[in-house]
Amino acid sequence: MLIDEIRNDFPILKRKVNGKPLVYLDNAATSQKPKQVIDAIKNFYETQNANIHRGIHQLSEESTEAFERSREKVAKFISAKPEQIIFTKNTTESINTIAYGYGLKNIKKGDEILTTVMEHHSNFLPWQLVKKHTGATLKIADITDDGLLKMNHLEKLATKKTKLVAVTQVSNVLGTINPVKEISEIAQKNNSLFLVDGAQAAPHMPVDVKKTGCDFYAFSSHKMLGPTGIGVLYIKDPDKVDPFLVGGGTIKEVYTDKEAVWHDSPWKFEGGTPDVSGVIGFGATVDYLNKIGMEKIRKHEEEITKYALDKLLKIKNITIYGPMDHRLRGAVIAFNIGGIHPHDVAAILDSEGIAVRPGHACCKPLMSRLDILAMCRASFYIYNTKNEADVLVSGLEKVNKIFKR
Amino acid sequence: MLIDEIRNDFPILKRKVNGKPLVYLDNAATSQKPKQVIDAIKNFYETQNANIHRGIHQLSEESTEAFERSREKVAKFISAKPEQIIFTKNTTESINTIAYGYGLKNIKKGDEILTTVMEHHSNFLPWQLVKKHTGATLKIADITDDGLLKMNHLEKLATKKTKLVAVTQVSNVLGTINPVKEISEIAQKNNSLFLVDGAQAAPHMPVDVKKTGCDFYAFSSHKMLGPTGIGVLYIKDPDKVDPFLVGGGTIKEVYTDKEAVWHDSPWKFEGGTPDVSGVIGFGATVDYLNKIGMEKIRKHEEEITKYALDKLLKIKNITIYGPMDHRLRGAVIAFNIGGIHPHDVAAILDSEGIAVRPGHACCKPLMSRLDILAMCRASFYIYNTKNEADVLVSGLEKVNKIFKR
Amino acid sequence: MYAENIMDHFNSPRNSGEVKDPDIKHKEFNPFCGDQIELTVKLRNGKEIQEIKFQGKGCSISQASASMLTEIVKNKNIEEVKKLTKEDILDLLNIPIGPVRMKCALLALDTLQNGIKIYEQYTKKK
Amino acid sequence: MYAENIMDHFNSPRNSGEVKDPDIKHKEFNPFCGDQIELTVKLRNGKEIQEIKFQGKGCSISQASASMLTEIVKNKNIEEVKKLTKEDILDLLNIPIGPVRMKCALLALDTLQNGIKIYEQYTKKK
Ligand SMILES: Cc1ncc(COP(=O)(O)O)c(C=O)c1O
Ligand SMILES: Cc1ncc(COP(=O)(O)O)c(C=O)c1O
Repeated sequence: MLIDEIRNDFPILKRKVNGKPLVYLDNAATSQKPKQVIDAIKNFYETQNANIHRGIHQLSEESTEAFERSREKVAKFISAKPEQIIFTKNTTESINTIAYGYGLKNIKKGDEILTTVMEHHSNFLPWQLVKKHTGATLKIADITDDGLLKMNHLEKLATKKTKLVAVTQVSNVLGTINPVKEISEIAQKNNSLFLVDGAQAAPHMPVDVKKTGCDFYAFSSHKMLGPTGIGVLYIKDPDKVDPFLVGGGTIKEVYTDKEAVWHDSPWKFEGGTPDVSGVIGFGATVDYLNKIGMEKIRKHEEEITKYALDKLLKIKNITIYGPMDHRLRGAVIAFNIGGIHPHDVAAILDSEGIAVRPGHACCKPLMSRLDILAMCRASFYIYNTKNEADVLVSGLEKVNKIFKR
Repeated sequence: MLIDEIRNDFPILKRKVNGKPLVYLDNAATSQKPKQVIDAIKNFYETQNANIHRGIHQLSEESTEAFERSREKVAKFISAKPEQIIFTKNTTESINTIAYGYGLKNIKKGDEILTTVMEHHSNFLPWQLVKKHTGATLKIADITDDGLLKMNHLEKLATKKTKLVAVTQVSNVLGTINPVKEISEIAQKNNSLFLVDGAQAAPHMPVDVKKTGCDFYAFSSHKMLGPTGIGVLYIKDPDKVDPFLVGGGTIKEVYTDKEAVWHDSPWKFEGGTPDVSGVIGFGATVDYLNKIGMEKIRKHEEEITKYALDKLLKIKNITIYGPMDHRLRGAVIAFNIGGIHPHDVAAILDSEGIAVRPGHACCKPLMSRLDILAMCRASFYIYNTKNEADVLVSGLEKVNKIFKR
Repeated sequence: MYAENIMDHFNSPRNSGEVKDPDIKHKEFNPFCGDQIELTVKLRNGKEIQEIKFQGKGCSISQASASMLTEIVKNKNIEEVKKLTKEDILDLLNIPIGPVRMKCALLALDTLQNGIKIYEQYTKKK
Repeated sequence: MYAENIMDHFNSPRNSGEVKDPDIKHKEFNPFCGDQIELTVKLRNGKEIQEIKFQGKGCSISQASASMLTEIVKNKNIEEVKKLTKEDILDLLNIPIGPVRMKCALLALDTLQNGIKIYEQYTKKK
């Protein structure tokens, strides 16, 4: 597929912002959606909409079938089995499901949880919560000065007491791609379970949970061309995790005088009416990603990252965070310019039609580690072009000019 | 608005099922969506889609504004303030938020939780979970033989030890409308907090949380003409409840060596990227409901319930559950016919294009109380007509004929 | 839907009841709708189905498919019975079955095949 | 956006620094973006703003609005200052401010008005 064809699938890319063509570089926050996905949702509501599972009528049967077919597609997308795929509302809920359903039950005082300083709050606060409620220790692996995970530090922190290792596959600030396979081996050596935050990886590169060797893998539909409101949680062995959000759909039997008998996975984890339209829309998303091919997406992003890094490095007063080798990173480029506040940078770029994200990107521990309050982040996806990277560069030159730097 | 105009807004109602016009009577499971709501979602994805809150660029500002405007609409819809409105994914998550964020923290061994035998699993299992983890007692108020809540029983069970009273406003099986105002007074007398499961009430009648006098009110967008994947939790005093799903968006400060500083309500409860498109779609839903008027919806449903009850009672071998006075009930009619399994009834109705729901309706404690395994449920909404009630009646006569009853 | 043969098996189930001194006795149920099937089987030489009866309650599909299944497996070798598939049951029922009612349709077959599995594990242990 | 007057106040802030022996000293911040404003105020007769200075860091909007605010409130009665609104600040800035940056724009006003509130509670108690 040519990039023009791809861009044509995304209605929003025709939009103007402040009179300029939209240059959408906020993909790490959320991605845009192709018409194939939007239409799948519309079509569901217009022709099939019903609640799933317990229905016998035609609409309910069709909805159930489409819903479970989406689950199969998602399972295949990461080389898992359907019963290992739980639909949540986002990565955050996925990780909380493990914190509450596994962590609070199995982690005790004296045990350890191992994570890193580059985690998103969604893969950090849940472990602080487990720490608080259980008295376990939370250990935090550091990064090198060029934004790579310090593997020897992580290895030193990992012990036989480590019950869980929780690491992001790709940093949403540094762009760093962490060596999850290696980390998995360290976890296995210590008999620790291994959770991978795949929110920034699953959208951008092929994922194989079996090869990775993780016990839990979490990601969000909205960051990978799919609808908002859908998260995924892969659980290698669902029997290890207790039901979390309990209610309709999670049980086989309920009694007034004794405990309920839980349903099998994935149902025991999907309490209440799921976002049926969203799951079906996400099925269409997986089809769309497969049609392009995840290898090709990764290749496109590597090229554009290399191109953009080269150009951005030439801008006066710029500091770019994370590794400079495009092969070690995703298409996320965080930076600061001189003493100019990221909000000002973003606002000036916005006036040029360019959408980037300023702030702490939900990574306050990393901000402290980098000794900054905030940064600006430009993040690319399959529909972005080198020309858009050029527009970003011109925008940043304009920032320097306005601030007389 | 005339009913024909209303029906015209719902694209799916033009659909045929098994060659017959769709007669959708599964509204208590989920409702259909008007084109105004479907278009709001489509339009959002095509022109505005962005992640909210922390963005500075145009799309993010527009999305944030639309998102928060939806919150204001929902708040007004039930006479609450925006900061008391938390978006979840469904009623089940809303109730779990209270079970975990309030219950596990504040309810202790020796304390009591009071609920009823007519609750949906989503308002029952969370309290069994709190009971299990805290050692509290779970007390269950009974119903009368005609399906009304036994108020004197409930009053007797309520004591000074009752920390929480959790009751559905409308039963999703019996249709019974419970006297939530009276229950609220009983709760207040004992200093108990009061949670109302509004999943079957908010879609069908005016709701005023202040007049009701409840501390928590939970309901789902998908049952009230809105998108799937959106639930609402009203919390009168958000300071009483701990953050539940923790992660991006829930904090003011995060440290590696001490506890996080939580954000204000509602943000401290909305961990991770919310279902932005769903919330915006739900805003359009509230507009749509307001345009018709909740009083008018209730009146329409009362009429159709009276009409349907009268006709259904004449069918041979039928048993109808719940109160017979339409003024005491919502537009939910559960029934059984002779010894015919509800699945067979539903399947024959389906062959006539009629969608009803057979099963336990996630109310196993109530099924035990009624001494049945399952039932069939027909449930009406604003777009259903008396003529459709007639089609249901003919369908049931056909059931009797096929089974030679 | 609700073809004559299904209503016939449902209203007059074949092989209803309980076999005396069964080699296999196994019960399963379908939690979503409360269908129940209990099968009792007497084997000939531990290999062939000599006698089979069922007791159950539930919808016409689950009960009729149990009735039909007991008819066709009689005198069959259990190895053959283990090979029966979803398609064989759907052929017997001869009406379209959606994904939800599939559980009803297959309940009897699952009960029988799981009963055989347990029987084999049990006898192997001895 | 980024009109001359904002860049001017940002690059050469008025009333920057700290008042000695202040009657009011109050600091607020905007957690989403890390903007900080600390105001120190000396009152005349406990009623009028005699001297006001600010220290802070953050974006041009938050710092420029602080600089502008200190200019217009000098010699004003605190009752008047309490009545200043969002609109007054937006008039000063004179550029369109979206909902997200509103927090930046209003940080200085919030800091001042909350500082006055605390001062009043404190002096009432005495
Ligand atoms: C009374 C009642 N409570 C709770 C629920 C659960 O709602 P949801 O499935 O949207 O979480 C339902 C609907 O299934 C209901 O009818
Ligand atoms: C690395 C990482 N983890 C987790 C999240 C949280 O994802 P969500 O907001 O969809 O829950 C994000 C995105 O914000 C992220 O970038």
